[in-house]
Amino acid sequence: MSGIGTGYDLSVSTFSPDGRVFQTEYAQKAVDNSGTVVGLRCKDGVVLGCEKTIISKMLVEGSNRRTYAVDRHAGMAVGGVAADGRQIVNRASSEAQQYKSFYGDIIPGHVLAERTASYVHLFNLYWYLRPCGSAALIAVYDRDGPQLYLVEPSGTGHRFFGTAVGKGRTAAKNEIEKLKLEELTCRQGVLEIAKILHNVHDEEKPFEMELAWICDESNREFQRVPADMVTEANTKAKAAKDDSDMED
Amino acid sequence: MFRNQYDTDVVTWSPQGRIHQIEYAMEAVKQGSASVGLKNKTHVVLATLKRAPSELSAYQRKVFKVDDHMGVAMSGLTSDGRSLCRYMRNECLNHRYVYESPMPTTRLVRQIADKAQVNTQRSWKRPYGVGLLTAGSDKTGPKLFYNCPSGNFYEYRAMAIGARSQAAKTYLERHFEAFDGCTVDELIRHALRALSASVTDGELTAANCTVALVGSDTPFVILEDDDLEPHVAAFKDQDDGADGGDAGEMAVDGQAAGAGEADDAAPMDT
Amino acid sequence: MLARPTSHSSALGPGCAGPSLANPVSFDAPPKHQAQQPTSGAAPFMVEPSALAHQGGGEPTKRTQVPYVTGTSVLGVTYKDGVLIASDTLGSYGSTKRYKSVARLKKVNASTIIGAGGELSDFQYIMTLLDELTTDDYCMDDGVVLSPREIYNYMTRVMYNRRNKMDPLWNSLVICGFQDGKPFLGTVGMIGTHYTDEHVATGFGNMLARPLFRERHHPDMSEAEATKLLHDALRVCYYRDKNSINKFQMAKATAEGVTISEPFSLETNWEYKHFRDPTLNAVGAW
Amino acid sequence: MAGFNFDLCKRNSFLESKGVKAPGYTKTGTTIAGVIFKDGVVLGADTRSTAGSTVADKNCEKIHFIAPNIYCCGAGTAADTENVTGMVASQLDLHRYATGRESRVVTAMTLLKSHLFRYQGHVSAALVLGGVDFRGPHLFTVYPHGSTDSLPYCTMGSGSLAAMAVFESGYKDNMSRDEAVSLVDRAIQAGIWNDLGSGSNVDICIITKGKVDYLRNYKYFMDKTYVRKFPVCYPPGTTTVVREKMVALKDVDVIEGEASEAMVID
Amino acid sequence: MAHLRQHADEFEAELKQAVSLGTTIMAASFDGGVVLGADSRTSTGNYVANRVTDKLTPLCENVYVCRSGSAADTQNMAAYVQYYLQQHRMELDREVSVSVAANLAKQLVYNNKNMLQAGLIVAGFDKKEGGSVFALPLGGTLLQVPFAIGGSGSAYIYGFCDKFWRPNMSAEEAKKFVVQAVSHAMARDGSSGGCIRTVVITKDGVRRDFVPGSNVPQHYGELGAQYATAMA
Amino acid sequence: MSIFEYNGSAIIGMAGKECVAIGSDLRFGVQFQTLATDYQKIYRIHDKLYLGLAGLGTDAQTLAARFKFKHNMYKLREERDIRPSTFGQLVSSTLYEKRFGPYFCSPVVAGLDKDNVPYLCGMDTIGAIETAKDFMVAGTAPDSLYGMCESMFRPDLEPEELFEVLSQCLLAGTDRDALSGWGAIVHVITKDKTNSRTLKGRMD
Repeated sequence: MSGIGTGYDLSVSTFSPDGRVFQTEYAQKAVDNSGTVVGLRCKDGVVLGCEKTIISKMLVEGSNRRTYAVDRHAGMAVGGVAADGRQIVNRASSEAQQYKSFYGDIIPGHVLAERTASYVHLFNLYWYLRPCGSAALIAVYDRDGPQLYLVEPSGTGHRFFGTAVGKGRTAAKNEIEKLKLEELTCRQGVLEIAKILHNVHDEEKPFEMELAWICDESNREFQRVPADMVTEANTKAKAAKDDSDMED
Repeated sequence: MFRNQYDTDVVTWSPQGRIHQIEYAMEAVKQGSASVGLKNKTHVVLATLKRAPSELSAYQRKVFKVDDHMGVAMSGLTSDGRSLCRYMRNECLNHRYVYESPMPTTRLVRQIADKAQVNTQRSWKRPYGVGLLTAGSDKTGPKLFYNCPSGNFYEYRAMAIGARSQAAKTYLERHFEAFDGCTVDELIRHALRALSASVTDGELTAANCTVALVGSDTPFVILEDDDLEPHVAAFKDQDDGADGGDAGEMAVDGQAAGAGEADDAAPMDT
Repeated sequence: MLARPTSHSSALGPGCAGPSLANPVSFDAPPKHQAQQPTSGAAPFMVEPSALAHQGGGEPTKRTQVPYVTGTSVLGVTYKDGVLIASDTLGSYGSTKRYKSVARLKKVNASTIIGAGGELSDFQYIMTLLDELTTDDYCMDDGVVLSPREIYNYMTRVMYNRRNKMDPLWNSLVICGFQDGKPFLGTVGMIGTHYTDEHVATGFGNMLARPLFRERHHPDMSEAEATKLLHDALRVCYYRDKNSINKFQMAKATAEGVTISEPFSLETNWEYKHFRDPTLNAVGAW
Repeated sequence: MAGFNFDLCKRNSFLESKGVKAPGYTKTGTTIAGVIFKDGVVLGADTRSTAGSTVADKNCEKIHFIAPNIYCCGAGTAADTENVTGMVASQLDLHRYATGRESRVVTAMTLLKSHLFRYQGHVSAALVLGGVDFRGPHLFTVYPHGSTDSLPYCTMGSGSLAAMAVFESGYKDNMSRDEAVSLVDRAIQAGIWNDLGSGSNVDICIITKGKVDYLRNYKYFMDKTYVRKFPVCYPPGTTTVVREKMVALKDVDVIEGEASEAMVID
Repeated sequence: MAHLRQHADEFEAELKQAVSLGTTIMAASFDGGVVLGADSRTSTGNYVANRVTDKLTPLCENVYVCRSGSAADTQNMAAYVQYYLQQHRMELDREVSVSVAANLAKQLVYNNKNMLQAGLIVAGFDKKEGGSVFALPLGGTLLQVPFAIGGSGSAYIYGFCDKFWRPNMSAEEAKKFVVQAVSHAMARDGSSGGCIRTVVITKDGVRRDFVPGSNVPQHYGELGAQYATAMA
Repeated sequence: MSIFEYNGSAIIGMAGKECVAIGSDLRFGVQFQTLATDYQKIYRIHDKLYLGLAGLGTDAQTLAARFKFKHNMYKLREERDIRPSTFGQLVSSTLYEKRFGPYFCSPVVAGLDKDNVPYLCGMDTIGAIETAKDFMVAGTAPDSLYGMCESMFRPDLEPEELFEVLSQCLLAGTDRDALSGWGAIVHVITKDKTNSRTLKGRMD
């Protein structure tokens, strides 16, 4: 059922008669319309990848960031409205810092995800706010190993082995399901994500990939994937795509 | 004018996942006279057109020094811009007080963007109606940023905003790859030429534009009137000397671009 | 971004924590740590200061603290290609040598090292402040990291700010690093007094080591010369400062980055002729 | 020594109880030091004396004569070091008259410490005593409360830490005279340049068997770094004089007997 | 009469003094866990207010704290740490690490250092780190150490502990070491006395033990139990 | 308040070529109240020896009387005037005798010795002698007097200029001290005469 015109879809503090909060759904739509963001939990870490349409060729490479470190052992990639995403990132990093200074230990993945989710949820509760138009993929490497979480505009948070948000999410998820994540290393994961992003990308506009990971190779610190590796993955992914296009 | 029930406040999403109020705020930027910014390996140059609201008034200032190493040019609601500028100055002073060093440009720009975002998520607020081009030079080199009312910010090698900025942008897109090798004077000339493409009435003179410059060894300096005259003269000489077609061509571009502006109306970056 | 770490209150300035928020998930202000309020509504753990005022009631509480677990001098010298700082690893409890493996030299970031004498709990607090700053730099990931001089200036502000609250951080700090192709070496006292120099020493070292530095130091020393000088100064401090032990660490900052050595000890001399029998030729003396 | 007179104590403590501050005494601030070397002892001292933070004397003498073979550096209250060393010197003199033998350093040390002990630290003299007697070279430190140490190298005074740092890193057994002098010189200079209570010049005293070299102002640093090219000259009459009284001095004519000098009884 | 009155007043005054744990406390790590030990004396001035105090307080399932200093301060602090740890345990949904417990205690000591008289030793066992001991002396410096001693009695046993502590002891050896050390402190420190309580924490859980005052090892100058005259 | 500030005083002694001069201010006050402006703080011991006594007035007068007595006794015993350096030692030991209950006086001794060599020394209140070849100061404003002398003094001044230099130092130095001033007196001792001049000073 559509909410348009009913008047039940104008505020986040209004339920529709069939029990939906349309404003939250519309915010989700902002995420769904935006560049694809993919996250994979591999056996030795987590890789996050974002598809960024290049809106101007005068843009400095790597500008308009989508992946952010939250602490040394945790980071996130945000899909949807970048500005809203940054607020989530800021809050998450405050939470990480607060946890560390109070408990003297790094924040565990599930606590970070939970606290981030409850922050995002807060924007779904009051008429004077609007839900965030972005979803956050959280990558953490703590004493329980590498973990991947997704927090959505509604404030729900789940742990995943692999997931995607944004325009190409359905195709991307299909691709992810084909992967054997328990055997995949992050190095391989980088390439897989590159392939997925190239596959789901709509050919017309140029795009840039932003990849970040946290794994044994990165010293269990959240970092952008080294530039040469990204270039290599890019080339390989492009080649693979051309191959499959040929086959088609 | 297009109107719907989802566009009256900033805490309402449209069914398409857009927030019209933010998009309208971005329109406000286009109402303001044009500003351009560009950089080479060591310096950043800002240039703006300024308007005088009446024959009897002075020109509205649009370029402001934030600190020795940083300054902004703005298009849109200048009053919003000035309050942001005051905030930036304050932050720079605080940073200098605590660290005795200039505030890194990227950090301040991100802070401004975060501040702008808050205005897009509270019912009692409205987004800033101003676009800021921030020029800074710190230990990571010269930087040029564009801050949008949506709370987004982008780092550019060259950029133009404001009314008829597409014409200037077209010029910049055509030449920006060569900027790195330019001298500072050449860079200023490029800025003036880009800006002249956006002039709406009359022509570019030292009176109706402002140029600002900052670089590794150059504290932020604003050039106006007499200080600017030589540069304007040099740019005119060169244009007259070179193929006169260039300016004409740009004018055409500018016209064409008017329509093309829909391109970057991508409401919020997605 | 976090404009500055949550340990800083914008109202009170660097190094001072502001009042904490009752609601742990307010959406405007970032959460503040310190006494996290029990969500049950119970009062937080805090002693009412007025309860400790003297029985007369009129006297306000004196917040002048005394140091408990303390470290002694930190010494530092610059040389041709960098800077060396050193300290022993003792945490004294009064005159008890209580903790003998306390690292008093800490890496702050890739180009900066900090060394501390004085109250070690305050030093641990300082390290949490600096850790927040460097983590912030890490998260920003924009190529900007604090330089040694910036960290030094930051610490001067923190120390001075706290002493103006009549609640000083009871430390003398030495901050060293490598910046713009040059070594950096500075010291900050517990009330915010600070200076940079080619050689510095805190506490007792100021009296014992600096005369040696002034006599023998020159800025174009080799690393070996600087190490020798520092060893000599450490040895003198060990001989002549009762709150010191023969277990040291030395840290180095050069263009290649910073390193902190494993603990080491120094050879000492107790074998001078007169030491064995000081009154050999003077019976009746002491 | 006759001992002290305590007449004014009661009045002074009364004044003090009324909130009146007694004036401070001249202190020597001081870096003093000594080492034993192969053939004897080298003593050293700076030459600054202070009254509060004012430099009272820029070139005072802190190495005091005790006996022909014994000298003593003094730190602390100037009057005390002066008098306590003078007192011991005269006692030893008498002792030499009585015994006909060279004074021993331990004797000097014992006299000093027992006097200082008697006054429980109120006579505030901190001393470095050095000398050579038939048992060889000796070096002692004497603390104001009357304790003593026997050491191959020692320092005293506010600059003692600076000087000790030099000794601890530079002392060797069996040094030559030149090595010892240069080490002491360095130690005193460490005090002069690093300690505000010490300053001006270096005095050195080298005592060897049968010989003393007292090198007053061994290093002279006291020259003014500023020189007035045109010193202010006041021509006579600059100052307004209200009244003047001139007394011409006449030599006394001795009419009978001899001039007074001759009357002195030796 | 006046004489008696004066005595009563003095005694009153003594009672009014803060109850403090002039104490011997210690903890030592061994292969696979930690052992904590303490005497049982609490005094107000010269009066022994409690001769069977328990100075070993649980902070959570796997972490204990030895308390010295003001009884009131340390008891209330321990209660708060317990509370925070329960809250933390809920959020975390797994075993709490010793370092977190120690850090919470540290926050309280450090942030209130001018108001509190509390010298603590936090020790416990967690799966990641095994047994760990944290010293938390006055002032709030937190240091991880292989073993720690604290309280007024500790001054008498530095030498003993330096000599007899060694790494990789068995649980039994470690416990014996702790009891011996505490008994030596009790033998010389008037503020320490009574019984010796111990707590051993390993992966298998917590085991408490108690050495009654009559069985505390006797040392030089004391008469052992065998010389004791029987109670009437 | 320091006991020196009870009455206020300023004294300078200065050596020249075969001459020596000593001068003092003339104020006598009780704290901030001025009682007299003709109070001499310099005492003549004999023709070629003067003693200045700064500090507490009552002690100064007591001491002056004792020294006069001691010098008379000395003359009776020795039938000659005391040498300045000997007199310095006499002052020193007289003061040190009261090491633990001192007179609140700090003396300046100025005189001409044999062959008209100037002798100059000062002391703290317990007699730590400080001999000077150039100048000596005492009183409530030693810092400003020292400062003046350090910059004005030159060696080997002739009597007339010695007088001018000392006078200028004394007047300028006491201008910055509320407790001394109100005129001054300066004695210049040369081999054949003494010249005592009273100076005009500020009276505020």
